[in-house]
Amino acid sequence: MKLVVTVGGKAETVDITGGHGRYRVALGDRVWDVDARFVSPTLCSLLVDGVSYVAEVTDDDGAQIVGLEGETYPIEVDEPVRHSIRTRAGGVSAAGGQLVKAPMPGKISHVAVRRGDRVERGDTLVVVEAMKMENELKAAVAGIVSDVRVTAGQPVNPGDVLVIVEPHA
Amino acid sequence: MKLVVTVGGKAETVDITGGHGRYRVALGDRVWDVDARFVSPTLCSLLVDGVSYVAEVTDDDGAQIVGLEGETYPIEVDEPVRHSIRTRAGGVSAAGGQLVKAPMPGKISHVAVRRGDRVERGDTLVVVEAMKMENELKAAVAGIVSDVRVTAGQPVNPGDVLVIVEPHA
Amino acid sequence: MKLKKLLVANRGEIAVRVIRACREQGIATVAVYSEADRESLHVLMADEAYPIGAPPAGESYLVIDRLIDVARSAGADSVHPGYGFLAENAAFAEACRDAGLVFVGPPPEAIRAMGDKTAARKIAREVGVPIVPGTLDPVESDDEAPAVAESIGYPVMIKTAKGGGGKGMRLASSPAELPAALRLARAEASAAFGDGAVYLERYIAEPRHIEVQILADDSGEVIHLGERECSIQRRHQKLIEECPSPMVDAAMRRRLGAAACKLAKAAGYVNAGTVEFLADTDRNFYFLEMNTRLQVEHPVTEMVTGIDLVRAQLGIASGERLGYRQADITWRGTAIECRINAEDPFSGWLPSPGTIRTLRPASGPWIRDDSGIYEGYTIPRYYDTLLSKLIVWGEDRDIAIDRMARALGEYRVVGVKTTIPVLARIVAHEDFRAGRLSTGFIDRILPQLQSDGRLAPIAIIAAAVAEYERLGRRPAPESEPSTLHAWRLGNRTGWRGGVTGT
Amino acid sequence: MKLKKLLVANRGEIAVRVIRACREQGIATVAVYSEADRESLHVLMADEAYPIGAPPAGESYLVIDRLIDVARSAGADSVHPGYGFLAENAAFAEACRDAGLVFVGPPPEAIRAMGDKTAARKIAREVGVPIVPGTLDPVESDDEAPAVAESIGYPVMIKTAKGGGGKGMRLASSPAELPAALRLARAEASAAFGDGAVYLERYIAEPRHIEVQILADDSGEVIHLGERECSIQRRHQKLIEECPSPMVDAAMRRRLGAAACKLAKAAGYVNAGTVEFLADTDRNFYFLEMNTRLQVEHPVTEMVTGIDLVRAQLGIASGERLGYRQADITWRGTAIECRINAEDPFSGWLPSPGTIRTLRPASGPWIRDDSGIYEGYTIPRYYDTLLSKLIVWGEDRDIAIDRMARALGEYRVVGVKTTIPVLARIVAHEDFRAGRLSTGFIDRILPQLQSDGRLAPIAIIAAAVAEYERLGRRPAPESEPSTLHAWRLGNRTGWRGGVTGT
Repeated sequence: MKLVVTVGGKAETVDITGGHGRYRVALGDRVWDVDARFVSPTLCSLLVDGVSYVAEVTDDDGAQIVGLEGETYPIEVDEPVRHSIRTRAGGVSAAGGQLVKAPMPGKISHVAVRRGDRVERGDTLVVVEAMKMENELKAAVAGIVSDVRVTAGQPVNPGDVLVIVEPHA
Repeated sequence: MKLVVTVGGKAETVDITGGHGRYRVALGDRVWDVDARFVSPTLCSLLVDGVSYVAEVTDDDGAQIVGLEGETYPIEVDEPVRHSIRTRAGGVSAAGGQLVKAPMPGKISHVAVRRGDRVERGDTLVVVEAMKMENELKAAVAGIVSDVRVTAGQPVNPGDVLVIVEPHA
Repeated sequence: MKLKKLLVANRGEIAVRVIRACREQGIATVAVYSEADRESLHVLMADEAYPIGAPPAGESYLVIDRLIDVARSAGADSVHPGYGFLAENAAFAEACRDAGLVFVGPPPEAIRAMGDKTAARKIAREVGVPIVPGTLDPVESDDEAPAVAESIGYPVMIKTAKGGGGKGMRLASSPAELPAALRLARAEASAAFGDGAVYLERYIAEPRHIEVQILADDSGEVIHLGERECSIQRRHQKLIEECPSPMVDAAMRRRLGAAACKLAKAAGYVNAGTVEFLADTDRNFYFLEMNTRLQVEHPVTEMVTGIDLVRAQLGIASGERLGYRQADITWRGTAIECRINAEDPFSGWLPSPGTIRTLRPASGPWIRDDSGIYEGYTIPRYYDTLLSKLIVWGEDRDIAIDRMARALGEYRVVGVKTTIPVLARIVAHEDFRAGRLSTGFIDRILPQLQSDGRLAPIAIIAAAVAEYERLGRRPAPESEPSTLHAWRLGNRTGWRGGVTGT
Repeated sequence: MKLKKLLVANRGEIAVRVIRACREQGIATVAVYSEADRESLHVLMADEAYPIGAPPAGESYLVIDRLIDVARSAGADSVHPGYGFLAENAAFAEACRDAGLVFVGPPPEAIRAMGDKTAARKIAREVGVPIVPGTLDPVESDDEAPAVAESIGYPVMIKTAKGGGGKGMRLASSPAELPAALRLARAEASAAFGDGAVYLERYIAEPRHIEVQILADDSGEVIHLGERECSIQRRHQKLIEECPSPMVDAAMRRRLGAAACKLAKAAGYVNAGTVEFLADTDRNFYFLEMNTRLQVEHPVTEMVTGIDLVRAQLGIASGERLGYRQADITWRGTAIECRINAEDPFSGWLPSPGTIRTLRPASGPWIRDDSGIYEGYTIPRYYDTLLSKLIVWGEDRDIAIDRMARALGEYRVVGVKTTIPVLARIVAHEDFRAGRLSTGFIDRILPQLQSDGRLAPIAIIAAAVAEYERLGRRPAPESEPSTLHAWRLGNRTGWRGGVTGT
């Protein structure tokens, strides 16, 4: 079976065959014989050329998040047809601006900017209180604050858009 | 909801209401308000009148096996209708004789009796090798060996009948 | 008075730590829990557990009356405050005393004398222990702060007068940074300790954080158990602690210990406490503050001295003599503690609440895991990020470091981001090995801690196998599951079974 | 020679123990596994892992040629045998030497001299260490056994000449019991060690099992690390061990240590070894046998002396000097080990293989868990029943006992029956507390260990809630699971979610 793996925006084709714990995996011109077993719902033991790894594998929004020796690899894996549909539909990336989203559930403890403010890269936009810490969310680009969607005291959930910064032209 | 619980052959009716972690449980003339949460597929945290327990709950052939502070309680729980059908159908208990079954997977390492042998209570009938130990299975009753179904070297699975002993009349 | 039943006025790993110590001494334990903590480990482990209110600490763990009520109605004779929450709140200690409950900690007078950092600095000056230049009183209003800061000299540290643990500490490098730093410090201090009072202190660049554990009984006997070094910090939150400090020799240990005991005696201190110092490279040290409670990092002292500090606390609180004299205290080997927090060190250390999907703590020789979580547990968003303290002991510091590296490699937490990867890299760093520690260590090495992507091919293989099995083995829906146990369902629908071929 | 890559010729917890020690010293590890062990913990934890054959040990872990082949092809420079399997097989040590591999253990000559129990008894007699009366040679045929037994006097012990760990040991109380005891002993000895040779020894009633840990380097330096008491046994399988022994004082420790070192020197012993003695209540002791390998119960010595025995083994094997003299060895506190076996103590101690559905090991202060299992692991039926060794340390023996009681209460293994409940009752027994130990302890107290059914109402409540939720919340089958992760499935179908109301 051919699968398209996308790592860091770069797509490659993997050819995988086998089953019941034994697989042959081809990637580019390299081929591995792999003995792979899920020893828990999220832990995969791999023996690759005799070397033993235990990967942490979870899925997040369709992508496989693989943790290995303290590093995290987000990997999208698609059947070739589906990959081509998904990529032709175009990505969802915002065009240039910064959508400042709540990274975790919490409460807005301070809003440092107003709509129309000019900000420099690194300026604090919003402070979110979560797990007893004040977390400052900062501007990733210099620009103009085009929207402020929260007020102090308001609870927020992960992914909520708090502030939008449009870059200088 | 009424449920019939059977512990050690004795059936009692439990009346249970509530949900979402909070229950009222009546057994005989006693009533408990219980806060119960499964904190893993097999571990149930119970707060009963403020006292905290963590019960190990697994099911085995329809019965709930409950482990609490090192003790094991096999408990059959039925809806009343089902309980009455099941018990009217009659139990499966053997009538007096001893079916000597393999208690775990292993290999017969020695058969100590032949069909027709007279045995006393405590006599070794069969030795099963498992997990590097020789496990002697003994007669629970005095009687006559009416059947020997295995030979030395034969692998066995849990529940396989190895020997049958008929008690003296 | 022999304690019989103790209420633990805390949650998380420290509540578990106290429950374990009580169980080992036959003292029954009463846990309290907010609505967010019904399934927390301390509730599962205690003998009894009672609800005390809504998730925010201000509506549960900080409500003194409710805690006293629960203690009374459950028939407790004593209260252990843990650390944080009400641990350094003199009013709570007083309320316990008034209710006839033994408070496992210092008397309210000593909490007031030493727990208030500005008052403690005055005592230190009186008994001749050196202090860092700064204000001896809280800064009342933000208006007077600039002048005070100017007189101390920038950079200045803003510190909460109450509490500890780095909460409410902020650095201002220039007058421009002062207002924001004051505001954040006050906000954190209010949220964490119910008191927004702060004071200013001169900032000492790249100092080392050395603290001394003391024990005092109510006969006036005071001993010290040596120092801990806690220089590996981020934003004044300790991340790695060790005992002994690689910079402290026997002579400096004696000087530190004597200073700590002198302060404790001056304050009429009883029970376990910690005297914090900043040290410079010439082995000068300056009194910073006293923590009038058990510290998060107390285990490293325990592993090296062999003394169970919570057991000692309980003994002292029940009126026993210490049972150790200074000469009885010996130090064997080195212990290191790493704090495993639910934070993402590669995304600005943001908190990472969520559900622990898989948990495989490190174990084996000389590994101690003081944890407050379990597999399947959902970390509430209301409390601090500490999940577990991983402590190792080794015959010497090199062995302890090697063991910590091994243990961090074993420790698996799936479902939330943790500090484990960055801890592993700190421990592997040559400056850590060489004992070149300072409170600026993490900021200095953080740029070197980025990913090298070395195992990307293996990660791709793992992801491909997972997806291949998912696609190839998508099961027909079962008409009716005969059991609802997740484990069984999982097994039957083929994921593990399929892959393992069983 | 600094070791760089080591093959672990074992499985289970001891393979994991060796892998951990190697990792802490930067030695790469090579695991081997039978077809039944692909998912065993040692395979997951090693740097490399290679298959060596079918599940029965005789077709995998005992096949010397195959182990040597794997070591060579993986580029290993050394082999650690663990305990059991080939650990006391001189031919294996020799094969390693011939293949240019460092064998982490004694030289084959010492294994032959001391590993053969009858030869060892001869050496003991020569150097003046007292021995238990019995045969000095294996009993060749069952025909001569009755006469030999008669001359020693009943009851007699039948013991395997090779191996140890209680395998192949049987007691015959009378001539009538002798044939069956011989047959079972020979069968177990053949299966476990590939050699059915046995010898006879007088049975000492209610003796205490005391053993001494020694370390010897190849310069001829031999030291002892004190004793362990292993009197809590069942069928000659140790179940609980401790260090120090409650019956041994400093004078007896010196006598025991001197006897052990004398024997080791006489045998030209190098590396870690254990000299076993039987002791009577008058503190007389008799040499029993020497185990020429690491013992299962080595951790209790480690916790009390602070010395890492596997690290010491690796150092000695690489040609280093010991680095300790006898005067450097000190003993601090007490350590106790409990063996958690997959056996059902309430059903004749039958083995209980199966899948670990939930695993929550004890943890926290001074708890050490040397485990070979994990949640989700299926215990194969081919190997021994040891799942994990739970070790605690305490400032004194009472504290250690209290701590062990606490730890056993925390330890949860769901899915297989274990020895935990019976261990908990032994530790709580007044005779154990008082140090009134003997090898007959378990048989004596077993009748008292039955269930009291005290918590039956709580168990009924738990069962009723489980069934109520199952009936009330039977889910409509999902048309298509969007993920196969068991945990997620479980969560979504409502069992946990339903009960917890989230």
